[in-house]
Amino acid sequence: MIWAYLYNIVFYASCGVTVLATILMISRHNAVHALLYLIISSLSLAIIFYLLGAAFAAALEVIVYAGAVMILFVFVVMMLNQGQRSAAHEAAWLPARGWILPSVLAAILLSLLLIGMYSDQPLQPYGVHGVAVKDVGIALFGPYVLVVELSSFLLLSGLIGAFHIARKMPSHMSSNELEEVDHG
Amino acid sequence: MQLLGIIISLLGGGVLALLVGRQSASASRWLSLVSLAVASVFYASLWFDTTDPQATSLWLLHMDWPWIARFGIHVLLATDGLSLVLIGLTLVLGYVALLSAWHEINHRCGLFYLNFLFTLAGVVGVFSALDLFLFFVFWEVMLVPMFLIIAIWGHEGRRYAATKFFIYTQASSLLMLAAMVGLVLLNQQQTGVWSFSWFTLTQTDTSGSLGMWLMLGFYVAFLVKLPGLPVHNWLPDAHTQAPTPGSILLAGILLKTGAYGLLRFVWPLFPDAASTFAPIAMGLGVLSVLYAAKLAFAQNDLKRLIAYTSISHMGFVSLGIFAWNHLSLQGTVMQMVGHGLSSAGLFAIAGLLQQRLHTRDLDKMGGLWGQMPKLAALSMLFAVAALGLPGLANFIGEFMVLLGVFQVAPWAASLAALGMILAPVYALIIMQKGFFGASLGTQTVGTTEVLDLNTRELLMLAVLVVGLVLLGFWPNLIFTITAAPVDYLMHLGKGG
Amino acid sequence: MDSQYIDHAMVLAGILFCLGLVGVMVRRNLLFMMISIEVMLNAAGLAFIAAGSAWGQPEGQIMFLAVITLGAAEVAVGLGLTLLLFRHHNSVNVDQLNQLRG
Amino acid sequence: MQQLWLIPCLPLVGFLLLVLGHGRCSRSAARLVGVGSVAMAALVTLWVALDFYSPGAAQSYQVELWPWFSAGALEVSFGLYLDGLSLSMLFVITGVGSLIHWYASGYMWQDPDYQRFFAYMNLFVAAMLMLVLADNLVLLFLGWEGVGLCSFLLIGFWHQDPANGYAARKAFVVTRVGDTAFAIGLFLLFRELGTLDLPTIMALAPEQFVMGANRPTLIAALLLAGAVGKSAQLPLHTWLPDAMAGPTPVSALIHAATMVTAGVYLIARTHEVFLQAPDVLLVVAFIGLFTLLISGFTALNQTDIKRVLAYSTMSQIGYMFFALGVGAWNESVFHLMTHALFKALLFMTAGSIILAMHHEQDIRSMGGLRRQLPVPFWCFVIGSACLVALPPTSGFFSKEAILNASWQLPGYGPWLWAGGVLGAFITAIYSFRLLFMVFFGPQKAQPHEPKGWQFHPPLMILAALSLVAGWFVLPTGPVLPASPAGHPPTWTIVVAIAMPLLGIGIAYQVYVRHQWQGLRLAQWPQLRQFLFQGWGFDGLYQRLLLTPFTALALVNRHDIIDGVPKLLIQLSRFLHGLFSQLQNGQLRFYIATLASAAIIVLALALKVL
Repeated sequence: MIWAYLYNIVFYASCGVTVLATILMISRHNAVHALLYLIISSLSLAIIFYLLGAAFAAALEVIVYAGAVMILFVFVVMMLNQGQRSAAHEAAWLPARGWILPSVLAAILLSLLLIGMYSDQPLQPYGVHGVAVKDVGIALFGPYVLVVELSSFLLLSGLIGAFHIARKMPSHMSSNELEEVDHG
Repeated sequence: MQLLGIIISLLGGGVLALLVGRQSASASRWLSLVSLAVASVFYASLWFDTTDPQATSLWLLHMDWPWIARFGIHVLLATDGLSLVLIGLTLVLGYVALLSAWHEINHRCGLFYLNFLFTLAGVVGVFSALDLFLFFVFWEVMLVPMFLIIAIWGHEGRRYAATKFFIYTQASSLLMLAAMVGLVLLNQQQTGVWSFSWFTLTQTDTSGSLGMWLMLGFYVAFLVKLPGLPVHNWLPDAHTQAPTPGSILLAGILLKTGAYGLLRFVWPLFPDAASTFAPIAMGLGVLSVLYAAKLAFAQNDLKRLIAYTSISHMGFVSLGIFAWNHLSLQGTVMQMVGHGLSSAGLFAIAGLLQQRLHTRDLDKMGGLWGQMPKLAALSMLFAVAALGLPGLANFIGEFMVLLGVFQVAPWAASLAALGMILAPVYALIIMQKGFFGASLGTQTVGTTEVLDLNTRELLMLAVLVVGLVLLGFWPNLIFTITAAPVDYLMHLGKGG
Repeated sequence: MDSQYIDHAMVLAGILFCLGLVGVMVRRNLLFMMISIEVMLNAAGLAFIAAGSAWGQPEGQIMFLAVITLGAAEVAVGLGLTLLLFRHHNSVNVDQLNQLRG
Repeated sequence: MQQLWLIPCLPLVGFLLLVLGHGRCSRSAARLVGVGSVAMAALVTLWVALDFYSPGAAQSYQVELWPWFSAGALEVSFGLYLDGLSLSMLFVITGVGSLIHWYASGYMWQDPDYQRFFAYMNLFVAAMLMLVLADNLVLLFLGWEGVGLCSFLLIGFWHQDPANGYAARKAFVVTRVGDTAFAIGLFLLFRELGTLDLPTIMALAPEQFVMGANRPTLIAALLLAGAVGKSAQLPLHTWLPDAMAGPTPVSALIHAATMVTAGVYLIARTHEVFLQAPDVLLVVAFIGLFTLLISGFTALNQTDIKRVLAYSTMSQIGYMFFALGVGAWNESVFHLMTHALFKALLFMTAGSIILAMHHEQDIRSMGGLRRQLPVPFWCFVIGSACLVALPPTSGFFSKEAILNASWQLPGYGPWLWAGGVLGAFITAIYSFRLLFMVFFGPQKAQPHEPKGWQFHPPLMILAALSLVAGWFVLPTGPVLPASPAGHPPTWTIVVAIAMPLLGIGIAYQVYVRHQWQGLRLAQWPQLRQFLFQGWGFDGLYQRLLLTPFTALALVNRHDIIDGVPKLLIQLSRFLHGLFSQLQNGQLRFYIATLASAAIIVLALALKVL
């Protein structure tokens, strides 16, 4: 019984943390702060995954997202030395007025989603059934082996693309010779 | 086989002309002349086969190779008297256009002769294809090179004119394609067999509103090509901007494909729809006769004026076709041939004048009879032929069309006869502004000495003059050949 | 566990997705847009997981796996492009990329 | 009779020789061919006439040269048909024609385009012969149009002056209006009788048509319109005075002797159709009468010598139409023949006067020429006498018979007769006014006498012929219906003879003795101007037809239908402008539109919207 009560608190706490972190993440001027908030939100998301019985997914979320992707972001932020210098820019680029339209749109979208969920559409399933990692593994290498291959291809192409695009330019070249270099 | 021979020799000649054209322009000219000659030899043998007395059937079937068997599409080439006469006209005007292009076309000759001969081949194909699909293929083969001729070798506004010509014809032939497919489907439903051949399709029952819509699809395509009234305004632009050989081809032959289409496809395939639609079409014919004649009177660009006269004459043709009796049909055939010769002559004269005076504007010409008596006399003859003087081919055509139409619709014939009054108004304007009147001296004439016709040009025009006078006094040369085919079409057209 | 958690998870996914969308639309800095897109991807992942656990089938997590790989690849290429943008315009303002105007 | 085909063929060969030999053969060779061909045609006509008059010869002779064109029910052939009527027309055309050619060879000697002139003249004679000898209406139409074309070419012969060109075009277009009506008449005739062959039409017409029914009336009316156009009668007469722009021999041949009489020939040839439509015959009579009076009054105050003669031609042809209308068929053709003689004579003498006066055509600047130009003077006197129909001359015989026939017409008889006599009276006044103003009174300019054998002999022959012609008997008797028998009361004959003499007296008083000036029209300038301009018909047609047509043509010069594609082009350009604003390069704008589109789709999916 305690476990149910505890489960309840942890679930809703992590939801609140996620939402709050995301809101803060969007509104930060400083890129690094935003990144940190993103890490928090993904960690709390991992907790929710766990609570929903998807332990494997939670682990993945922590390892891949919080670990690899965010670190990549931090690298890029550092390379673009986006620290304090550009914080002022950010302030300029973010007038208060700018928030109105997107938030209105987001609010409409959210309300629609909620209506969609709570309207008596037949497609609404109930009940929660946890899924063990074993079943995921069996399915993964059973009927869905193709998805795995596809994911590997995707990663490979992302790797090559990133490598090619971000290749270190010879420093003496100005920007307009970039085209010749690419064609060369 | 001769018919295929004609088409192949023309196409081959075109390709060779292109290859040779790179080295020397005159070689490509002579080569295209040779290919035309070869085609004429084939045509001659074709003529004997068709007109020998003991020819069994009306048709002279040349080939019937299955092409896309699944849909019953055959390469079906056949000629009867009607297409024989029109192919003959095509070859004669081919010679005339070639002669007129001798000195006028001097850049990229190889490519020009390729297009020139391909258009001729396309037209010969159109006149002899009896498989609707093949007919459509030749219809496109004829159109594209003509577009190129106008677009590349035309005068100042050629781009606009060429695109306009292309869009008009292409859009309408799309309609025809849709109607064609519709017809074939209708036939398939009724008889269960896939066939594009003209012979089987004439048997399908096309009464009712579907038949009317299919007929309209064909009718609009041929009306654009004819050019009938509402869709005629590509012709004046195309003619003013086309080079002289292009104009001769366009006026002499391409307009006839529209008329031929009406004769061969609209009535025989859709007898009921065509007969219910006939009064409207005749009204359009009369309207285009009068409206085009009025417009011709107001132009001061010579080639534009002649273009409008062509529309007026072709108005008679559409009038004659939709009266659909023996008299008016024979008259239509003669009008087609007569107009082909006389408008080719007028355009050749316009070309010659442009070469000499570097202008097409009638207001800048004047008093040329003194400097160029031979050219003036010949243009007098062609202008007089255009206004339908008896003793020349146009009169026979016009007279019989009006006579035939009078049996069916007296009021339409009387109104169209008013065209006979407007005809001299615009024909004599050409003579008055161009050749009579006070000689405007040298300022209109660029070069000081304006040379009269040389032998090549005289030969070119003489061919047309002989044709006109010959058909003016002995039209039975054509009528005896086209009598049987016209009867056969009429029999079909009457829902036989 | 009864289904209210699934519903709330779904609600959370919706909220996160909208927030991400707002982030993308509002921020002019390409980096922030990239981050917001990551959030939207996470929201989608959450929805998959929630649905998977609702039905007790592994597909949810498999799809989540696909979402993650997609997100990773996308970030790799996106950040590469951001670097290029920065070198080219020495600023990360996305409005500078408007040469493809109609 | 077999050599009948030679008659039209000879001038045609002459034409071809002259055209093909253009610029290569000398002037005298051109003259030989030009005049020779028509003279030979005249000889052949005489030869044929001998056969025709030989006892026992058939009254009519038809030969088919070759089948022209045949389609379905229509069988048209190049055939020649000779009977009394066409033989008399042959006499006129070839006889008067060759004399005029002989005269023209001298008259046009200095003209640079000598050869081209004779080419056109020969073509004209060939076309006229074809018209007269045609055995079917289509071939007649060929001759009809050919004659129209040649008149266009010859009127506009001196084409350097645009005015001549305009006059030529006017003549061609106005006659073409008549020709179109004639063509429509042909179509209707073909629809009714199924054939266009003249002898068969003459045979079929009485049986097929019901007297006075609207079918024959319509056909007759259309044929009448064609005749009116070609013979310059009332509604379509405005082209004849302007046709004087051509050289004088042309006026003599075409606008006096042959072409303008083609209309009379047509009505005479298709008299069976006209007999079936009596009210159309009445219209013919009235048209003749009105033309007679109007052109007579107009001729009264013309100042150009050729225009006076042109208007007198119009009035004399009005007389012929009047005769046809009242049923005096033979007398009308007889008057046609005599008129051809003396009118050609008058025109040629006028030509030699003009040549003598250095191309001066205004009679007010001529005077007292009778001593310097004796031969033209006496020829002019004879011509005028015939024109006025003084008793011994040929004009008297024909006009007398016409007036008698008009008297006996039931109903309108006396009125028509009175009009005819009034016409004769006015003719007398204007013809002798011309004579007195040119040859009597003070000498105003010094003429030089054009010597040379080409000028006088043709004039003298024609003068002699027109005096003697009264006693000729034309072979049209059996062909045309007999004119009404019976004799009108004698006083009508006395009055008919007295009126012309009275006219001459008045003319003498006013123009030689210069008394009775009150009678001159000078006092009423508007009336004089009105009459001078041919009762204002020219102005009427100009306002009624020409200006609106040219205005309409210029207004719609660029073909409004051509506007439709131009409209499409502008529309597509406008839409392009509109949509291109959507691609403004703003990334965030794209995301916003993406999001809103997603929302709309979702709303639709959830049937919320």
